Order: sequence, then structure tokens, then C-alpha cells
Amino acid sequence: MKATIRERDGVSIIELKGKITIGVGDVAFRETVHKALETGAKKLVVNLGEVTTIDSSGIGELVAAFTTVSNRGGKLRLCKIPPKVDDILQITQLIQVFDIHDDEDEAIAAFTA
Amino acid sequence: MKATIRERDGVSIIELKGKITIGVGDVAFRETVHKALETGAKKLVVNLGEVTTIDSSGIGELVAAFTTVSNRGGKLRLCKIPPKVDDILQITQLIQVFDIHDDEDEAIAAFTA
Amino acid sequence: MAEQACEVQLSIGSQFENIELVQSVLEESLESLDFDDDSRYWIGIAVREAVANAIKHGNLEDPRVAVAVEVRIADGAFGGRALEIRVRDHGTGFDPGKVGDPRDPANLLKPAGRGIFYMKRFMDDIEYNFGPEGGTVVTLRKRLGTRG
Amino acid sequence: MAEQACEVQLSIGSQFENIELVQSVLEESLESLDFDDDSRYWIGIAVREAVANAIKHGNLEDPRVAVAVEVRIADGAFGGRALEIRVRDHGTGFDPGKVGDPRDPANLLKPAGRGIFYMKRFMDDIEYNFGPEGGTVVTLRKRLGTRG
Ligand SMILES: Nc1ncnc2c1ncn2[C@@H]1O[C@H](COP(=O)(O)OP(=O)(O)O)[C@@H](O)[C@H]1O
Ligand SMILES: Nc1ncnc2c1ncn2[C@@H]1O[C@H](COP(=O)(O)OP(=O)(O)O)[C@@H](O)[C@H]1O
Repeated sequence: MKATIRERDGVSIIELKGKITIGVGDVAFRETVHKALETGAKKLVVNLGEVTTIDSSGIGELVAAFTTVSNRGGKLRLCKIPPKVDDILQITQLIQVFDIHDDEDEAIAAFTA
Repeated sequence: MKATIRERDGVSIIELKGKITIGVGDVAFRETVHKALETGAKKLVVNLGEVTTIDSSGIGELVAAFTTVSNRGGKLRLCKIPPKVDDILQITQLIQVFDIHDDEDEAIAAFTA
Repeated sequence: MAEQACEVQLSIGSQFENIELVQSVLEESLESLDFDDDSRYWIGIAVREAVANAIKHGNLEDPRVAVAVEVRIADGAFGGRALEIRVRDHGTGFDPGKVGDPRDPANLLKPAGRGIFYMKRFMDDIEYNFGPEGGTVVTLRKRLGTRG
Repeated sequence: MAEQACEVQLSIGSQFENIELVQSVLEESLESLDFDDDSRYWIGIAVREAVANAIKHGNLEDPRVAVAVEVRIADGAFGGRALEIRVRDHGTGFDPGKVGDPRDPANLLKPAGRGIFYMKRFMDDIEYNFGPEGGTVVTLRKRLGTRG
């Protein structure tokens, strides 16, 4: 699992790769979100394009990130949901919770819309 | 594991790929040698270039093939020995038993030399 | 795993990274079975959850305490053959009846509580058993010979 | 396998294809240990031989009979830490002292008899034990923290 963070047009893009699973991937993701928030970021996009596996802990971290960012007056959007992650979001009914976009451009544009 | 057989300049080339290991690879190799012998082949070259793993059963099959072919008045040569197979042939001192060549061309040429 | 050799057992220390070890064994074991790629994937996810719970809630992440995983083909389940995966820990157990539905509006934004739900969704049947001297066993079943 | 979680156990039916399953578990288990790629490869080969012997000579290829494999880090071996792999079958045992050297001219062209030799060459130490009620246990050891 790899979590990287970069800036585009004032938006913090967190890119996740590989397995977001208990004990490793979930922790790395949480730390990356916290790092973004510490720098004062309020607009976050999580790019899930390269995620291969997300377990219930990984999904839990996504929800936690969403809540934490909202509580700080920010907004977290998701983009590039792979089919397997989409299945999970449907099954858990979290699809209605998250703000989901096809790609980074669309997610970034949503902040200025 | 894959064992294929083809003809070049009157020589039967047996090409082995993957794992020559007990229960699968060793049997497939034995059957291929027998098939060649049934068609009356006397000149055989075994190309080991793509072999990844050879266990003691696989090495045993190489020795058995060598003996069977010799007993029938034929000759079996080896070529394209990968480093790991070479290590095994050194350790077992079978390096002195087999007639070993760099590539198919050299092995085939040895039949007419 | 050939049809007659219907059992593999694996025992690991209670550390999350050992889940990958269980996954390798599972993948190899499923190789010769008639499941499509999607089924294999979701079975893998369900087993991840079962093992994660055994490590976390059962054995409290103590690396010296073992989680045992068994993979077998069980005849008779669902009146036919089924893949059966059993995960055993040494914890104090819990009441599965008290675990809420993570889709309830009250639970939807909770950061946890979706593991058993995953297992139920991705397997045909899950069953909890508790040993008289403690320990939780969860048995996951998936019908064989039905694709999808 | 992290340093403190020093044991993995695997039990398989006696079929040669299950050797691949042992290999996957072994590979995962060795991942975090300080061996170079060559050492890993040769340890894998040695374990193949041990398991093949357990399946073939010990359990006579009966798929219902189990071969048990344990992977652990043992302190104290060689006065330091060592990888220790134990392979157990349910056979009648044999006399390791009677197994000849495959490099002897009389043995060089034999199609079998190189398995134990492989194990000895690729590990630092191998040890045979036989249970009072039958069963062979071979223990393979490789020093840790020494490369090559
Ligand atoms: N093996 C187990 N041993 C003890 N308690 C368990 C076990 N598995 C699950 N539980 C209990 O059931 C609850 C729900 O589990 P689950 O749906 O997997 O969600 P989560 O693990 O995210 O809490 C856990 O919080 C725990 O209290
Ligand atoms: N686990 C075992 N149980 C019973 N006999 C064994 C076992 N392992 C080895 N042997 C005996 O030792 C002999 C030599 O074994 P090995 O060196 O591995 O060569 P091979 O298996 O090719 O014969 C075997 O032929 C067998 O008689």
C-alpha cells in the first residue's frame, strides 16, 4: 500500500495504491489525511484508482476521514473508484454518503462549482 | 511446467519451461522423452533455458533420460543451462556426466562434429 | 487443492501482516475449485475479515497466540458440496446477535462494524460457535459448482 | 513474519501439488527475514525435498494423511537465531545413516537418492527424529543474520 499527497489548484489530492487493509494500509491512509489536515487543508480529494483491495477497516478509515474533514469545516471527495470498491460502497450503502467523481479534474472542479 | 518437442536438422529438441518438480514436471518430461524415443529419435537435445526450478526428482529424470537414450544407442545433450540449474549440476557432480552446450546451435553441431 | 485432498490447516501468530499468509494459502487452495475470479476475490475478502476479527477482537493482537484456519470441502452442506473455511481464536467470544446492521442510519457513519456484514454478504452462510472454555470459531461456507 | 511472531504451522494432504502451497507460505514467512534472494531460493528447494519425502516415502501419497509443516525462528540454535522448518509425516521412518552419497560413482547415475543431499547442502543443519509410534520429523535449520 502507498499513500501519497500532492496539491492541485489548492486541493490536496491523496492517492491510494494497493491494499487498504487492517494494520497497514488503513493506518497509512489515516496518517496521510492527518498530515493534510495539519497543513490546514480543507479541500481533499482521495483518488482510489489504484486500490486493489479495501477491507472493512479500510472502508472504516474512509468514513472516519470523511467525518473528520467535515467536522473541521472541510470537504472530502472521492474519485476513480475501481469496480470492486464501488461494489463495496454499494453494498455498505456508503455510496450515498460520499461525494464521488469520475476523475481528479471533475472532483477538483466540484470545489469551485 | 511445459515440455515441447520439435525437430531441427534431424535432432529432437525438447524444450522445458518452468518447474521440473516431483509429481508434475518430472512426469511431463519423462513422457516427452519417451514420445521422442518412440518415433525412433537417437539425437536429443534438452533445452533448459526457461527452467526456473529443478528438484531432486527433476534432476533424477534428467539422469534417467540420459541413461535411457544411451542404452538405446542414442545421445542426449543439454543446452542453455540457467545458473540455478548449473549450481545443482555442480553440487551433484552430474556436470561431468552430461554433455553440456551453450545453445541449441552448438548442441546440434556437436552431433555432426 | 485436488478434490479428494479436502483439507488444509494453517496456524499463524496474531499479527495483521499474517493475513497475507492466509490469503496465499487460500488462493492456492481455491485454484482447482470451480469458482470464477469474482467469487475468489470476495471469498478472500470474507476470510480477511474473519481472520482480522480473530486477531483483533479474539486474540487481542498478541503475536504469541495462534489463529487457526482450516480450508476444506464439506459434503452435505446445502445438500451439495461446499467450500468451508473455519477460523478459530482464543478469545472470550461475543454475542453475534447484538451486532448491528452497518447500513442502519445510526451506524452508517461509524468507522467500524462492517466485518461480519462483509462475511455475510460474500459467503453463502456464516456460523459462529463458542468453545466451553472460550474461543470463537467462525465457519464460512460457499456452495461449489455454482458460479457467481 | 515479524520477529516476535515466530511460528506458522501448515497442514496439507499428501499430494505433490500441495508442495506449492507450502512454498507460498514459506515465501511469505521469509519475506521479512534477512536472507538474500539466493538463500531464499535454496531454502525453498530444501523444503520442497523434505515435503516431497514426507508425501512420498512417509505418507505413501495418501491424500487423506497429513503432512505438517512448521516455520519458526528458534533462539539458541548455533548460539544465535535460526530459521527452523519442521516437516512431519505419519510414515514408518527409515535409517538416515544408510542413505548413500549421490556423488559416489556407484550412485551418480541413479535416478533417485538426491533429496536429503539437497537438504544438507542448502541448509546449515538437518536433523531426523522418529516418533515412538512412527512418524518422521525432519528439522531444517538456517542461521539468521548471515547472508549467503
Ligand atoms: N472473533 C471475535 N471475538 C470476539 N469478538 C468479536 C469477534 N469477531 C467479532 N467480534 C465482535 O463483533 C463486533 C463486530 O465485528 P465486525 O462486524 O467485524 O466489525 P469490527 O471488527 O469493525 O468492529 C466487534 O466489534 C467485536 O466486538
Ligand atoms: N520421510 C521419510 N519417510 C520414510 N523414508 C524416507 C523419508 N525421507 C527419506 N526416506 C528414505 O530415504 C531415501 C533417500 O531419500 P532422498 O535422499 O530424499 O532420495 P529419494 O527420495 O529420491 O529416494 C528414500 O528413498 C527413502 O527410502
